[in-house]
Amino acid sequence: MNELMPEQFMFLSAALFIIGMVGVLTRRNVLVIFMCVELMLASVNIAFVGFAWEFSQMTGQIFALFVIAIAAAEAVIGLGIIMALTRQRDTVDINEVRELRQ
Amino acid sequence: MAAEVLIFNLLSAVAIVSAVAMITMRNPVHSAIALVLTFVNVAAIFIMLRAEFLAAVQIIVYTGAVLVLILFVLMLVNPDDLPEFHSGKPMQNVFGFGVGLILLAEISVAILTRTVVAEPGPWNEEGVAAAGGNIQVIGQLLYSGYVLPIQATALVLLAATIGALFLGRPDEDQEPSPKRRTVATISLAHTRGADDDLIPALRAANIKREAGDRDLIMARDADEFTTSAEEEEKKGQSE
Amino acid sequence: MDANLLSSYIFAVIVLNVLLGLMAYMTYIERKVMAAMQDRIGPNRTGPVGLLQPIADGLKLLVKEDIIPKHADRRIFLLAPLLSFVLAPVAAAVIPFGDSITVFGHEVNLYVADINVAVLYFLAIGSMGVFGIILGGYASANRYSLLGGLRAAAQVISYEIILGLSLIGVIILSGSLSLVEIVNQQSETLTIGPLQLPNWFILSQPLAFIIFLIAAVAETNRAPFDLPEAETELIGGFHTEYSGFRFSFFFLAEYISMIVISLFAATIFLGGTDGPIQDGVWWLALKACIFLFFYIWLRTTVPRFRYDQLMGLAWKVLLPLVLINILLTGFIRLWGLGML
Amino acid sequence: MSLEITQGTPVEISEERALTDSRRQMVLNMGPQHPSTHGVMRVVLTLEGETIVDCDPVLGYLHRGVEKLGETHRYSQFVPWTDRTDYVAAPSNNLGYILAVEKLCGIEAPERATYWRMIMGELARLASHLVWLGTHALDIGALSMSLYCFRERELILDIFETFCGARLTTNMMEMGGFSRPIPEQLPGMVRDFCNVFPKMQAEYETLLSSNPIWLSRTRGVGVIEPEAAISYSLTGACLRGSGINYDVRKATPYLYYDRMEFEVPLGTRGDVYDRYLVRMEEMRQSISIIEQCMEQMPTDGPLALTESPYVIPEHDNVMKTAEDMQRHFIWVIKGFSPPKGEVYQAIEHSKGELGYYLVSDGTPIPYRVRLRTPDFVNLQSLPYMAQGAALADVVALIGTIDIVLGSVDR
Repeated sequence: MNELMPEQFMFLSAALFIIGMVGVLTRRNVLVIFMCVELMLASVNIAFVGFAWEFSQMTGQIFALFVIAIAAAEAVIGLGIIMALTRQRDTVDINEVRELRQ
Repeated sequence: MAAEVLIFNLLSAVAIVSAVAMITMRNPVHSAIALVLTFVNVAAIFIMLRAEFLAAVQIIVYTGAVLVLILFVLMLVNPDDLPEFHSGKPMQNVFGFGVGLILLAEISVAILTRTVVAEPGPWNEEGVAAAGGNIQVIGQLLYSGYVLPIQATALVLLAATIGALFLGRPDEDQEPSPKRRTVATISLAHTRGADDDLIPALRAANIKREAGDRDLIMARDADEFTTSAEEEEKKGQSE
Repeated sequence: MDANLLSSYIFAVIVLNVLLGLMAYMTYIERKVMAAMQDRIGPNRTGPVGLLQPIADGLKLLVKEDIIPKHADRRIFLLAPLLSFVLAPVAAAVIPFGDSITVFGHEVNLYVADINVAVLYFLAIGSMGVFGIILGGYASANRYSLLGGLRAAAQVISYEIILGLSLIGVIILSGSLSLVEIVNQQSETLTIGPLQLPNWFILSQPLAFIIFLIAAVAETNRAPFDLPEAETELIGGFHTEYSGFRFSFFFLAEYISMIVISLFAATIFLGGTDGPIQDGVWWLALKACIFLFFYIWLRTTVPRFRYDQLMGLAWKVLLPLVLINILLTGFIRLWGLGML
Repeated sequence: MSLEITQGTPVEISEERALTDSRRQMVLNMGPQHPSTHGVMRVVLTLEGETIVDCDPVLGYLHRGVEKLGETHRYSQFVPWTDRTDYVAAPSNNLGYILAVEKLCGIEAPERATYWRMIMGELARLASHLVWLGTHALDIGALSMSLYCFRERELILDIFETFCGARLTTNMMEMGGFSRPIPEQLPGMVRDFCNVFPKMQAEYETLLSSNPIWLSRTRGVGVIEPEAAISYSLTGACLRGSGINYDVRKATPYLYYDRMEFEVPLGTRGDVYDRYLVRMEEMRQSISIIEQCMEQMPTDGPLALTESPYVIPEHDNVMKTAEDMQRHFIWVIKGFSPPKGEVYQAIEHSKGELGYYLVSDGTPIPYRVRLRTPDFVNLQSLPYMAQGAALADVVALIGTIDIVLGSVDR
């Protein structure tokens, strides 16, 4: 293996995405879940940038930029919700928040 | 070049290990640090994939802002019982890992049997260098072909900011802080009393102007300002 | 390994060591300057006019007992000062100390790296540097430290934005994010009527310069923005529980980032190595010294901000100003290019 | 262990309440070893973020039982103890106590001694205000102010040293005047100080009054309404900053303050900045009082009421006349016995009304000594001012009350 293969970044992206997903499914602390979501978004960026590199395109990088911008917006809203949640319920345990489940 | 592959594999390995550490750490602060490590490695991989601008943005936005915010919230929400383990129920864990494995298998198959190949674009290493660099190329493309998306993104960010302001504003039902005790005037148990209402009496006073809008009233005598405004008024009426 | 990379490595080692030495004598100079401003003598016992004081201080810190609080988060407690200390000098890699010189027949560039995202790189390293402070504050298991860490997080996020936006004006004018390119552009001479002015960005971006200066002081947690470590409120804040060489790491990091940000400001706004006679690294040093003096001057003169006032200054005063500056610069640039 | 504080709220309860409170409150123990509590005071703060919800000052870490010591010492032996209450303005403490004892005995010091007492009292006020200004500014973060202020305080301490040999704990005042002659160079030193000091003070004001950060840190912070100031029984600049015209020197003049022309500055808003302005103006008025004293003072005349049985005889005569020697022996060994009765003497100390309450049962040892120290009373207003303030304001509020823990805890 003398050259960087496209499969490598694809596997990295997939692995990070799946780790993030498993984290979302298994953790209960809402902040850790939030971090896992950020990880999943970052893993998608790797795929975008990797494909851009593979095909000498710029579209992938530009989309990754948009993803980062949206992730920042999501972070702001998500943390705002978590703050409001802890203020009202005094918990960061996702299993104790059941308002929307009824 | 073999060195490139080696470095890539090293970075990927660290990124994956720290990502695994993130979801298994008991303490959310430790998880956040593991995530920082992952993101730094991802940024390094971006540089290897000729996306220097994105690497910088990744560090500034993700690690510099988002993770600092997360740490801030982590410390703010519950400083006293922070290192608590919020792990899932056993069923949840098994289910989560199961789904993860299945997805990994699916994606592996998809990657290894991949057939879609796009036409190589103009932006290979030489093309980017000819256009002045990674940032210049991104800038030119972003503000020519993607004007509408970037405006939409700006709107999303604005909406998010307003939303965060709305979410973060203090509770309405929060109990008001204890009201300040205002007590009726009592005598100082000395020969001189004190005013109930100073302001009208001060109009005639000897005023020393201090810096800005502040005044100091210079009292020459202990008997100044010892009658209340009401008494003054009564006195004036009787006269 | 090619010679270019090797010379870069050697130069990086030189820069790092010079920075560390400078930092040690920065504490000495700060104490002497403060003493002069406050009508006292300052350190004068260790060596001639106290010149060995930094060495004595360093030795003292190194041999002191390294105390780790019982309830501290041990791993993070050990990691935090290292993180601060390692990240502080890294940002100096992109600062150009001059044109290339010839050593033993080799062309040696007087910068560690000329990357096309140098300004962003600088900001990125700066935003990472706060992790040491936050984690140190968290890991100490001390409420003063925790408050210090929280203050640091909020302050650095706010002022990072201001710092970044204040540079946008310069970037618009120079059209490059590379510091080498920015310095090259500033070495041109600007002729306005009879005046021969250097094309320094402080002249075309005065507002951005002032805002950058304020944000830089806040970014390095120095007075009057030293809230994370406000010794009269938080008894040292994030480093309350640190002692010995771990404390000295935080201390070193603060001074190194001060020096680095001064060099950066001199490079971006004052033309870097450009000078009226004989361009060279001495001009950069002189300009950086002006900034460092400004830091010390501020520390002796002004009281500390309150937390809410600090935030208010960033978001209500500096942010609108810096946005106006960007708008104006953009218009002027477009007008200059004939696009308006 | 339950520490009772003045309002009867055990400290333990407030900590417990904060821990069980679901609203992310944090209890921060400030002191007794904290750089900004001006000594060994402990403040238990309940915080929500950086906002103070509750504030409990806990006192007594420097309690030495000064009042009780007063009941086991002869009248003249207690003077050094007064030095150690408010140790930054020791001459004022000496003065208040000596005036109380003189009132009990019904004697009055000669004119020249009284003028010198006033000068020393006003110099002590200046020294105390300088320490206050330096530490207050240092708490808020103006690093250099403390050094500048201590530089000028040095001149005052030099005057004290020339006058009585001591700088901090002066033990300066004596019954019935001064038993030793005034040093020759002293009037010159005082005049020099009066010439130099106003220029220095103007310098401080340019450093602080026109500094926007200083203004924003002090304006509107720690407001005490006039009613509250009276009901908390505040005195001194804390009271006058809220606009109440009460100065012991004007209200119940002691010494020759009724002969002096001076004005009492009053604030209009009652915040930290007003108290700062009031104290700065008081310093100017003090200088003017000292100058008037130097002008009015008779150049010659007795310094002590040597004939009175309550006063130590003249040192020169002790070795010459048998009568004085006997008197001296009795005064030193047994002490003097004031008539039965009780007396309260208040003076305008730099921090407010300093009162000494003495009960005599006709023996050489007082039956009861009570100190009404101004900063102890003024400190009550700290929880009132701190509620809803920011954490950083607490140090400014402790500074603005101007406490000395030796005087608070006694």
